[in-house]
Amino acid sequence: MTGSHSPRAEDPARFPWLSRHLLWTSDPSKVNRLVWALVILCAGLTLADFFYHKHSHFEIEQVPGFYGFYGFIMCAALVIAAKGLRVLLKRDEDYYAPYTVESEEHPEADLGRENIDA
Amino acid sequence: MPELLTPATVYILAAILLPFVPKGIFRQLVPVLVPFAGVAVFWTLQSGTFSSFNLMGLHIGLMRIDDLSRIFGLIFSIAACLAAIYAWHVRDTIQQVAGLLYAGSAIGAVFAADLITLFVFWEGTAIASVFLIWARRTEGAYATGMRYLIVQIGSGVILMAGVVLLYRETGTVAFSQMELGSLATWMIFIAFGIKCAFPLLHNWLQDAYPAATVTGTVILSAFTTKLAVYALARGFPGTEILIYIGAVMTLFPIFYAVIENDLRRVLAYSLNNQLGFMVVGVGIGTPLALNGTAAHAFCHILYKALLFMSVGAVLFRTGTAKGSELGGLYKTMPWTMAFCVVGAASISAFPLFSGFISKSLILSASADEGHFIVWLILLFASAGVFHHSGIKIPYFAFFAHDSGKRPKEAPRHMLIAMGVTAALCIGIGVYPAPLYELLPYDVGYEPYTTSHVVTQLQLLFFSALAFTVLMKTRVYPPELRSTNLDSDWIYRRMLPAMVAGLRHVITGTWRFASRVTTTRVDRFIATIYRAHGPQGPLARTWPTGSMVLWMAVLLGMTLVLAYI
Amino acid sequence: MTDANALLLALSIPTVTMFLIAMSGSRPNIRDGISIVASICTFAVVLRLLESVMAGARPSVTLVEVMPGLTINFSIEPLGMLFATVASGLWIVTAIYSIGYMRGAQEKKQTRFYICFALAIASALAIAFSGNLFTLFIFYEVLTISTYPLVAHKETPEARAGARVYLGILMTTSILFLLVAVIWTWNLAGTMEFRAGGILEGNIDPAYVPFLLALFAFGIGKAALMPFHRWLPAAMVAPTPVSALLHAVAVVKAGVFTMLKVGTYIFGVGFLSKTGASEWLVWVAGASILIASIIALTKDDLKARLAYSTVSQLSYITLGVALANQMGVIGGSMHIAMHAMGKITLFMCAGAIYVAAHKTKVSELDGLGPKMPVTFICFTIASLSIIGLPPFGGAWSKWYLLLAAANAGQVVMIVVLMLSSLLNVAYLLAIPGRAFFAPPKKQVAHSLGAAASPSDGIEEAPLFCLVPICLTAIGCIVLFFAVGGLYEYLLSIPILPEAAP
Amino acid sequence: MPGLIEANLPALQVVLPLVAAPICAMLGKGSRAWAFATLVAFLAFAISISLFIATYGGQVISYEMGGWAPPLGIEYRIDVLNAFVLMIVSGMAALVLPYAHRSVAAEIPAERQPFFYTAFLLCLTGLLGVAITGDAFNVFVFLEISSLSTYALVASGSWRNKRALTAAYNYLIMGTVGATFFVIGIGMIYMITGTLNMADLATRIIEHGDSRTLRMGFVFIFIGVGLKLAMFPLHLWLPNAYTFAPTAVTAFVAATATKVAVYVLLRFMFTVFGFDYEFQAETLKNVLLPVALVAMFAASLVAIFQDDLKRMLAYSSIAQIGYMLLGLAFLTHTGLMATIVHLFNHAVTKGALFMVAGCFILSAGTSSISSLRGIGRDMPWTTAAFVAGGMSLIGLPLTVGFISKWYLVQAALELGWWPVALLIMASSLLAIVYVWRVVEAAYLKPAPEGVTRREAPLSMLIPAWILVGLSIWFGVSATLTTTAASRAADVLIGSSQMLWEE
Repeated sequence: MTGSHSPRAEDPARFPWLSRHLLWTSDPSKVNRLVWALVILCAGLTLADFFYHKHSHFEIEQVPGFYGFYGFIMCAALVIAAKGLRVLLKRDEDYYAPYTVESEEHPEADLGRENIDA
Repeated sequence: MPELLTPATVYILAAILLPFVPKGIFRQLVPVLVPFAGVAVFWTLQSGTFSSFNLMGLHIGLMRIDDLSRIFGLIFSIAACLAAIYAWHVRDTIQQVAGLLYAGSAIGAVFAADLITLFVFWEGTAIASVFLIWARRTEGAYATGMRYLIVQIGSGVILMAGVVLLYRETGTVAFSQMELGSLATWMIFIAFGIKCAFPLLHNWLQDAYPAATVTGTVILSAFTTKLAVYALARGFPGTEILIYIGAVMTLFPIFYAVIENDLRRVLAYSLNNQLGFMVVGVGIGTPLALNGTAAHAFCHILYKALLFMSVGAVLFRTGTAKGSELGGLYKTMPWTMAFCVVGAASISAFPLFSGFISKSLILSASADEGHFIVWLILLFASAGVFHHSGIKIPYFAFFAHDSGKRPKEAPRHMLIAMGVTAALCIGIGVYPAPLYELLPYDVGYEPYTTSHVVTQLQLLFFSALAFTVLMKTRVYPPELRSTNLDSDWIYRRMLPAMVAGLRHVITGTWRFASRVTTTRVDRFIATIYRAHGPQGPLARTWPTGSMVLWMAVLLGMTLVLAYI
Repeated sequence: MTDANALLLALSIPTVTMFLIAMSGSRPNIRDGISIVASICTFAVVLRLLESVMAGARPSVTLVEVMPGLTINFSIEPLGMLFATVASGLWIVTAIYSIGYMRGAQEKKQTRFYICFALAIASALAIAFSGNLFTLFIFYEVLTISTYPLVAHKETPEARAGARVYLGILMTTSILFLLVAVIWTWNLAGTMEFRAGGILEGNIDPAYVPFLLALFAFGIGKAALMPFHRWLPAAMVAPTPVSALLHAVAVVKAGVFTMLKVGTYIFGVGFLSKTGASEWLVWVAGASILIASIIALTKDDLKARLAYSTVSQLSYITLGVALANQMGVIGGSMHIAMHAMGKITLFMCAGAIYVAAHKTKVSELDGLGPKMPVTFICFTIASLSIIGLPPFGGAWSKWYLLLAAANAGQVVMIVVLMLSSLLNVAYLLAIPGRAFFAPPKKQVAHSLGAAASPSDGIEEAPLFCLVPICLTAIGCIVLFFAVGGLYEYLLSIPILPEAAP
Repeated sequence: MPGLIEANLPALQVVLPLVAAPICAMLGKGSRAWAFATLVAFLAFAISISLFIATYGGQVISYEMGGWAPPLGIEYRIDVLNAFVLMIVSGMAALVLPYAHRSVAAEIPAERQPFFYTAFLLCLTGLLGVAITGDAFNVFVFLEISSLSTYALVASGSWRNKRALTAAYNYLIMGTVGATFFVIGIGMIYMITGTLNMADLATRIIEHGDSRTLRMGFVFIFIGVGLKLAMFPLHLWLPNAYTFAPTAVTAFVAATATKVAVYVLLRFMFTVFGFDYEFQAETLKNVLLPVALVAMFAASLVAIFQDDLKRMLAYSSIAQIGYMLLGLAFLTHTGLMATIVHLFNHAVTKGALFMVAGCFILSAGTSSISSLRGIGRDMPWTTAAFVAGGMSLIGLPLTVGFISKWYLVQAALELGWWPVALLIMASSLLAIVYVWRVVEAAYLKPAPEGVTRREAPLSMLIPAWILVGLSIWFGVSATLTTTAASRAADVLIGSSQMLWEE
């Protein structure tokens, strides 16, 4: 059931309707196009700041695109910090074994069984 | 006999009767229908305290209805109903009973007008919920459950001790606003804090939720922590320290969430982060902030349940919830994916989704009160939560690189549960007025202003941009099978090691001492035996002369006395 | 029937039962029937007395004057009445349970067993009704001796060794310390009557009070205060109904009851708190609570674990006395009832597990829950009650003990009680938790092969075992809701000296 | 006639068995002699009861032997203490003799039995005489009568075990040495006072005041009587004598002889020398107290390791004598009470236990504890009697042993000597151990293969159970004994105090 690669299952035509319309996400060039769309959207939102009266509590909010830049910088910082943190905190998956759920294989036989809870 | 018909009694009665309902559709229907009955009990009542009586000089009030308890009661009931639908396939009586008891206790605690009742239901949630973890029936789940239970009951006993002290100080057990200051209130505060997963007291959450069963996690995510938020809102509104605690709570889990592999644990971290917002709201304590807390709790329960449901469905079908093992599932589980995205959008507070109309209340309140740093932190946390919950969860589960797994779509009842939840999320987001009506305070607030929408979109899209850039540049940390150390290390590694060391020392000493004592005692008995045993001098038959000698000795002794 | 006659009747029913059982020894059905009927009659009479006592009556009967001024006197006051009610009420369930267990486990010499059992109950009731310290001491010893054959029942070398420890410690402490304390009290006060507010105030140099209290506290070996607790686990060799009797009904409760009685009616709570003489006892009891819990955690043998749990729980009651205030007395006495109900359930469950599955170790219970659901659900309920969680009786006694600690300003003891709850969770709930939810051990299944393949069928103990278990488990819940009446009743325990007539 | 008898009861008490003894020797066949001796014992018992009733209220009967007025003549002076001891002695005789019939039949050849009963009656005479007389030298005479007959009685155990002869011989020598000491002591006080009547002695000693000779006299009497009562470490004659004597003798002698000796000590110390005689107080504190304490422990410990039941009981007796001496050493009213009440209590208890031991010997042929395994099933009544007696020996409540211990501890606490109180308790724990060994062997160990043991005959069981019954009866309702003891203590203290305070 998991990881079966039978051609029948791989046949896009047999995917549900919604999935068929999302198959483009597997295509890198189309994804790239999406990225560019995102960049443009961001630029647009930054520019939008100049066209309305911003209701604010703090002065810094008046900086155009403040929210955007703050979000970008902080998120990048977050990821980089977390990456650093990983050096410090990462342990083997079975670090706490045997008293941990991670060390256990999920019972294959239980998958999808509707009468019993996995 | 006081009036005992409260929502909690309804649930508890149902739980008791459930095992006797014939198996099949009727039994499955019970957990779905009971919440309606529960709501019916309190919905029509005016504000006030009901079912109150005097027990041993303590004023007990089982059901206090006011705006704050009503909204929490309502959302708990909704969550119970949705979770029951989601768990339609579960035929495990223990889980069903535990689920009902758990929901009932949580609702009972919400309506508690006095601290005794609160304590009773507080412990009730602890006990009932552990079965949802244990029900997974693995060694690891058992151990996790035990840890969870001890922490939860620990919270309960601290609460009880606090209540005792408070009762002694003030002579009342009414559950009303308290001032931090005495030992009693601090204890109560910490008891609430444990359930609310305050920083360093939080780890039970990330430990337990991923260990529970698929359906169990959904139920768990709804009640315990929000009950704690409610209790804080009731007992400690406007307590300044809560603002900082809440700010820290919003902050640190996002770092963990980024590097965590198990998606259910990622959700647990983000749950912790969302709780932070509510705690900040309680800490600020203005009507707006408290409204924000209530609203956010309401929305949060829904979208967090939705997220847990969708990840649970994935787990249910694929047998894993680890980011490193998943990917490309949209191909066969599109509906699940869609609902997951709705949940993700809600938690990220996209406009038109529920998170947007509740989180902004808290942010505005913090800004209104001029807490600049806190406001910045909350903003950062908002971006962060989008980052790990809004993007990471759907992305790694359903897109990213194709894991090759082609599971079936989630079962129909799960889809229904997710669908209803998603509809509620969107509904609230689009049309927040009814929710605002329910909020405890009458404060006019308009979420959909241009600046609010634009700034929020800026924040979110730039965060998304950051994510994309980091992915493209491969800076983003890959999903790895790993365990990340958290504060649970203290009690899973450090304390056991210390205890083991201590035990070693004690058993060593004990063994040494007992060996020494045994030899001493043996030697002592041997000495006694030598003297008193059948052949010993004291038991032997002595010649007559020796007794005469003794007479002489005694005589001499006494005569000496006579001459002194 | 006057109250005094009812009192004598309550004492004589179990005594007469002894002889009836002895005579009907050859016909097991009649014999077992007699013990059940007797237990029900006794309980009925005790309830009748309870009613009078609640109405304010204080019946008193003097049997005989042993020495000038020293009488064997029975008089009832609320505390004793509580103990008598608990003991006689639980006798019924134990009697029913014994039938199922003794037959199920095919024990030998059942007649002797039932005789000693009835005698033990008779002496427990006599202790409850004792009007003075002397009478109490006498029946305390009778109880020790009458339970010896029960402990040694199996007549194996281990049983004999366990029984020897049992008798040794109880006898040693009672003679070496308790008797000295009793005589000392007599010496000081010239009376040994249990009197509201105590008899020692004004008769003893306050500096000596801690020593006298120590003689009492350690002399009452049945209260299992550390370090004189060893007899309790040693007595675990006994058949389970005996353990239930020892740990829930008669023996240990007689111990803590004596403790309460001495604290309230000999020293007087006011006197104790005024002199601060019980301060050390607070700490000893606290240490006992924690250490016993920790030891319990390390025990794999089910009954041994329960035994240490009892040691710990008994110290709760001692702590209640030592805190020396009204709440302590109320909490302590309440805990007699609450703990009795919970612990008897636990022991009966342990026995049921033994009868049905022949398992005695906690580690062997994995996966047994679904086979014996009723037993383990009752076990869970009782555990929760012992831990002190709502909605089970134990929560209330803990509440009052906490209140007592708060009143006495002993914050550390509050912490001790809290920690103890958590330890209780760890060692008690782990048992049903594992039984229901831990996966069955693989290697066991492997080694036993197909024969041990898990059958889904329910394999419960005989009905005679199950019904009492359910009754007491429900009792744990009922006690939570019925606490109001109990509290009102306990308030009538006189704490202050009566006004001079 | 009844009036005449009543007036001469004190004399009859002694004369009756004395006259009966030679008659008994002439009766020939065993059973007849036994019946006669039993009858005499019962009569003596009846007399002692009536004397006890007469003196219980506090009256003192003074009887002048042969009409010679004291201090020249011999006076029988009976107060509640004498009467109490008389009752113990004659009562034990009355119970032991019925018991003796079967027991003696098994241990002594039929043709010797009349002599045995003669000796028995003589012994009774001696003991009664010691207890009743008010004349110091007369005490010595009666003491020797009883001792000499006891030597003979002990020696009569030689048909069962030859070692009885050496034991008797040993006892003879030692007893004589003791008697000599005693008589030297009496001689010394006679030197000072010129009188032998105790009441008279008391007054004259006061008049005379303390002197070295008086002290000497005291010391010799103390040591002499100490030997007779088996005061540690002068007890060495006792274990063998008790072990090898016929059971009936052991039961009787153990229950009475040492008690009478204790009585003599009490009488001399408190009536003659006076309760607050300073040197005496010193001796008691420095010599008797430690000796008593050591006896309680050393003898009990020896008893623990003994395999022979009779020997174990013998050592336990030494320990119990320690209790009596301890009560004495306290020198308080309660202490004396404890001693006096223990006289009775121990007599009853030990008598019962030795009788039980005799039953065991009769059925099992041995008194070795290891061969008593599983005997509880074969001889349930006998063993039950042992358990009950053993509980009394330990001092469990509702038995007489408890009453004694109660007063003893009470006395220690009154003085504030709480370590002594704890020691008393600790030594009774030792009693648990040695009693327990027997109980465990009897009930908990499997019987040896191929041994059949029949329950003892009723004629032996009933006396044993009567004693057990008494030990429980007077444990439950001790008012009679304690009141008697209390009044006896009053007599001892009161009379002398009155004298010294003048």
